[in-house]
Amino acid sequence: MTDAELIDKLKADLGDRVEIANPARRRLFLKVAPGDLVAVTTRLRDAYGVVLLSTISGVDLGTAFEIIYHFSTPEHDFNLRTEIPRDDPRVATITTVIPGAILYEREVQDMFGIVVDGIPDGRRLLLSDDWPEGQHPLRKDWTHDRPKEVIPGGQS
Amino acid sequence: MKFQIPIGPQHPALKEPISLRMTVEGEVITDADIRLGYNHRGVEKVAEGKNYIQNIYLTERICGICSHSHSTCFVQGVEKLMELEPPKRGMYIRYLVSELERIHSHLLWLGVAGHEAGFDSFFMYVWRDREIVMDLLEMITGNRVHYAINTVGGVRRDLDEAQKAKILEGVATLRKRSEYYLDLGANEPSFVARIAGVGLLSLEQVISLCAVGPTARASGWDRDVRKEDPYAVYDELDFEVATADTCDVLGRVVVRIKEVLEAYKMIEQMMKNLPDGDIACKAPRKAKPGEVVSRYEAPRGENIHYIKANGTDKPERLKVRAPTLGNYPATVEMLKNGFIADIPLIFAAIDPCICCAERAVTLVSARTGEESVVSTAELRKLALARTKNAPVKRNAVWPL
Amino acid sequence: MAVVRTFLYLLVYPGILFLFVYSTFCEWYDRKVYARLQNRMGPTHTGRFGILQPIADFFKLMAKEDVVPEAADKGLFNVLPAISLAVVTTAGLLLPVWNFDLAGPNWTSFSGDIIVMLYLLSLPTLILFLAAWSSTNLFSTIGGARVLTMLFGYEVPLFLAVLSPAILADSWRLAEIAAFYQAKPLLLIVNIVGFVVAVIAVQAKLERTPFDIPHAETEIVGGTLTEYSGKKLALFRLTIDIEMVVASGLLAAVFLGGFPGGPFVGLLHFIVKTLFVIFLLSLIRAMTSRIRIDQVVSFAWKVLAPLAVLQLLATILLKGFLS
Amino acid sequence: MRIAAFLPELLRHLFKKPATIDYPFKKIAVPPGFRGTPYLRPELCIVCKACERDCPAEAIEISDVDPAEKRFRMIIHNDRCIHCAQCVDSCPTNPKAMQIDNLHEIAADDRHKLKAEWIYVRAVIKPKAAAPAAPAAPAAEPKA
Repeated sequence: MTDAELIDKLKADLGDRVEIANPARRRLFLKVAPGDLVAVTTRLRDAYGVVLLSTISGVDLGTAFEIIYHFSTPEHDFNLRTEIPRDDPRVATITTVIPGAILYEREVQDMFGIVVDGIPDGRRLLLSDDWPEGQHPLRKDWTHDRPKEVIPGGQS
Repeated sequence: MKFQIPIGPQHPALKEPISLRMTVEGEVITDADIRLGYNHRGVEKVAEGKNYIQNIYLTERICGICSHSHSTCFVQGVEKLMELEPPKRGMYIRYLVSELERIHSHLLWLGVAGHEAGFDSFFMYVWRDREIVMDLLEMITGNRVHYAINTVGGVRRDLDEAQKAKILEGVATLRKRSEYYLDLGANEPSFVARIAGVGLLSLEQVISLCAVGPTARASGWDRDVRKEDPYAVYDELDFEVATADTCDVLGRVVVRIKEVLEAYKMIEQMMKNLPDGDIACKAPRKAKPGEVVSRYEAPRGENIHYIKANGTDKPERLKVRAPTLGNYPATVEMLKNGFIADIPLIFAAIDPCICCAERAVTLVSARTGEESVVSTAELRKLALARTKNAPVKRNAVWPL
Repeated sequence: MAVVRTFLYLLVYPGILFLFVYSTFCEWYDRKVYARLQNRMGPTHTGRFGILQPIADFFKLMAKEDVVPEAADKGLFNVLPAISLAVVTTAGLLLPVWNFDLAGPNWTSFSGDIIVMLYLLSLPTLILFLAAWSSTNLFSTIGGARVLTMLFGYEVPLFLAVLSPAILADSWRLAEIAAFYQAKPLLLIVNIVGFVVAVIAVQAKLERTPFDIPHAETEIVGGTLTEYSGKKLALFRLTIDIEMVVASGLLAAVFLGGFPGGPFVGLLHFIVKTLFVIFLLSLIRAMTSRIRIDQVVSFAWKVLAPLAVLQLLATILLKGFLS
Repeated sequence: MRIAAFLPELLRHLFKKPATIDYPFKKIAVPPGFRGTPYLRPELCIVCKACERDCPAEAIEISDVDPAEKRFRMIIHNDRCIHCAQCVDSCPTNPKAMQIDNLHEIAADDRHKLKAEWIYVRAVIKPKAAAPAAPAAPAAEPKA
């Protein structure tokens, strides 16, 4: 199936729930509303054989968080994108559809402070135990100043 | 008797820190849990503050074993963002290093698997022969671990005829040795007894838990990015995806050795068809706004880098997924109902690269940045004080 | 005078000093052979060809800090290394190298010393278990459980294999068994199956690959000896070295025709034959990978024990045929 | 499965030369082109700071000493250096002012001892006709 055929098929199937972009060969970027995420993922899995989730990327856009689910099939790469508001970052879990998503969802929780509703195991994944609450390193407003190197003896 | 045993964060079977908490009854594991986070360096955050040239070397340091895989994955993406068309000779050299790295990584893993099974002679012999490919890489790139041969738009070093001859000679020796190890690994009774039927992972589990790389291929899941999404030179090469259907550690050994044999084939083809011409094209410092998903088949499975550019010379966002992270959920399943004795083998069978999987979180702050020398006596005092303040916790629970 | 002689006997030759020097030499030899089989160099620096390396290791460990865990049973924990060393050294005294006088049985060579020897060689295993259990570490506990499980596997085949030559020789005294086979060397060939079984069982007794399960470092860290450090660890390591010498001496006495020729030629025989047995042990160590505990037990009972019984049967039949 | 499948290989190597070497006493040579420690040829440096900008480890530091005399100081923090040789690639002069040698045994007991420092006067770019061999300015000796 070529990219154009697949896009037509997806458009006919999912209607205006998705916006589809195709910036490069094999690469499909699908944009869905947060509410449709689980439904679209289920549909993609059942009808298009999209089962391999590579990772979940979060991007801090300033006013909103963008979450991208990178799937791949042997013919195409599906990148399912959704945007959630920054002041109430909540998204539904897709572990009910793809059980292997659990670690990536935990990572997104840690890094961006996004709350994943219904996650079966919501413990911290990467941040240490004594990491303060409410600090999420990959948000753009989180910065870290490296302390200046001090050489014993005074010279630099 | 039911108790929990901690494997890690520091344990002789683990070369890097990770914590596996096993609930065991006698010698049988009933439950397993994995905890990450001991090895965070904040690569993703740091990448946002560095320019594309610097990021090549940064991504290279995500992993020590498959260093070339991450930098290639990143450079591939950046070249697409900058709309560059790197010269063919450069591409051949870049993916030649890729395949050599795959050989080195798989041989390393094979030795480690032997060591985890207590088969130290096997380990020594495999690692001795791995020196050949390490020396080749050192000769081509100028270093043994971090090759630093990638640059945006091509590679940094060229090959000459003498080097080509040496590569072919080394590959011929290695092929003979690999065939011997394949034969030995499948025939030495005590080794086979340890790896056959251990760490079972069915195809359904592979699919639902999104396992990748040789772990998945040993269960008959024949997906390989080089085949399904042939980047750069792979559509010009003739190779096969190695799979096995035994679903156990033995299958993973066989898959890896077969992949190494395929890599020899590819290297010979690349050496034969190496085109003439430039090795790199000139690259701009800035990339236009846009985004790209770059995939690469690393020795351990699929690497995926998502790069978002914002028009400056620094990326807006770099997301890195190393294959090991994708294999952790599968590992937990594999460990269940195994023996304690199988833990290192099962865990090693995914070829874990822990620092790869944990690249991305916090900057470890060196508190004050000042260095001081503490005498042993003082250190001892501190340690004693620490012990007094935190008395021995019996039946302490894992703080989670 | 007798008192001085006894003291010399206990402390210098063949007591603790000789056993110390010879067992460290054997460790060096084992390490060197193992390394050369793996195409490595092995120890090279301490002394000529690194021959003093095990001694250097011993003294280094003696100088290290000795940590006793808070939760351990301190009395047991502290005293066990010394007991195990004493036990194996006592076993060493019973070897028929220094008691070759057939006519005069004395306190180191008596009828039934082979049984005492086997018993003394079983003790370190039990001591290792106790040491593991008294240190209360999780890994030690698992290691201790494995030590005992393995003991049930290899002990019976070892006993059967070692005792069948004794049955053929019609004696329970090591010196007499050795003398019997020196007189009829051809009969040694009959015991070849027993020898193979005994070498494998000794390998298991010494906890060397493929039977290094109780201290499999990649699985349970240090296993039985996880909590031991400093002097106590040094003593345990020395124990294992001496046990290796004594066990290979026992095999040499029973299966390889003993040590004929008086004090000096006999000693030469002892050295050559023990080194041969140790070479076989190193070879097995280099050749195999560690197997699982369930595999050890099933291997011991399904392969070793039937072979040992077969050996016993053959011996008894041969004995009836000869007499 | 064969019993003792590994035995012939092991015995074959028993009396062979070991594959390892006696490292601190015997050494093997590194191949040509090995990336070791970077160093500066101060007589060629035009202080364009390309190396400082591109260094991924921020191991190169160039600062003014005396702006009037065009005197600069460069520190290479070898404790931070990751030996990628990007500074050599970035250096625009011909011949390159940044160079890399093949020293790799540079361990020290204190990381501050690894810093190399040069104080020098900026070189003037000569017209192409002039031979590059002639040093452009009197160079200071490396102090490190």
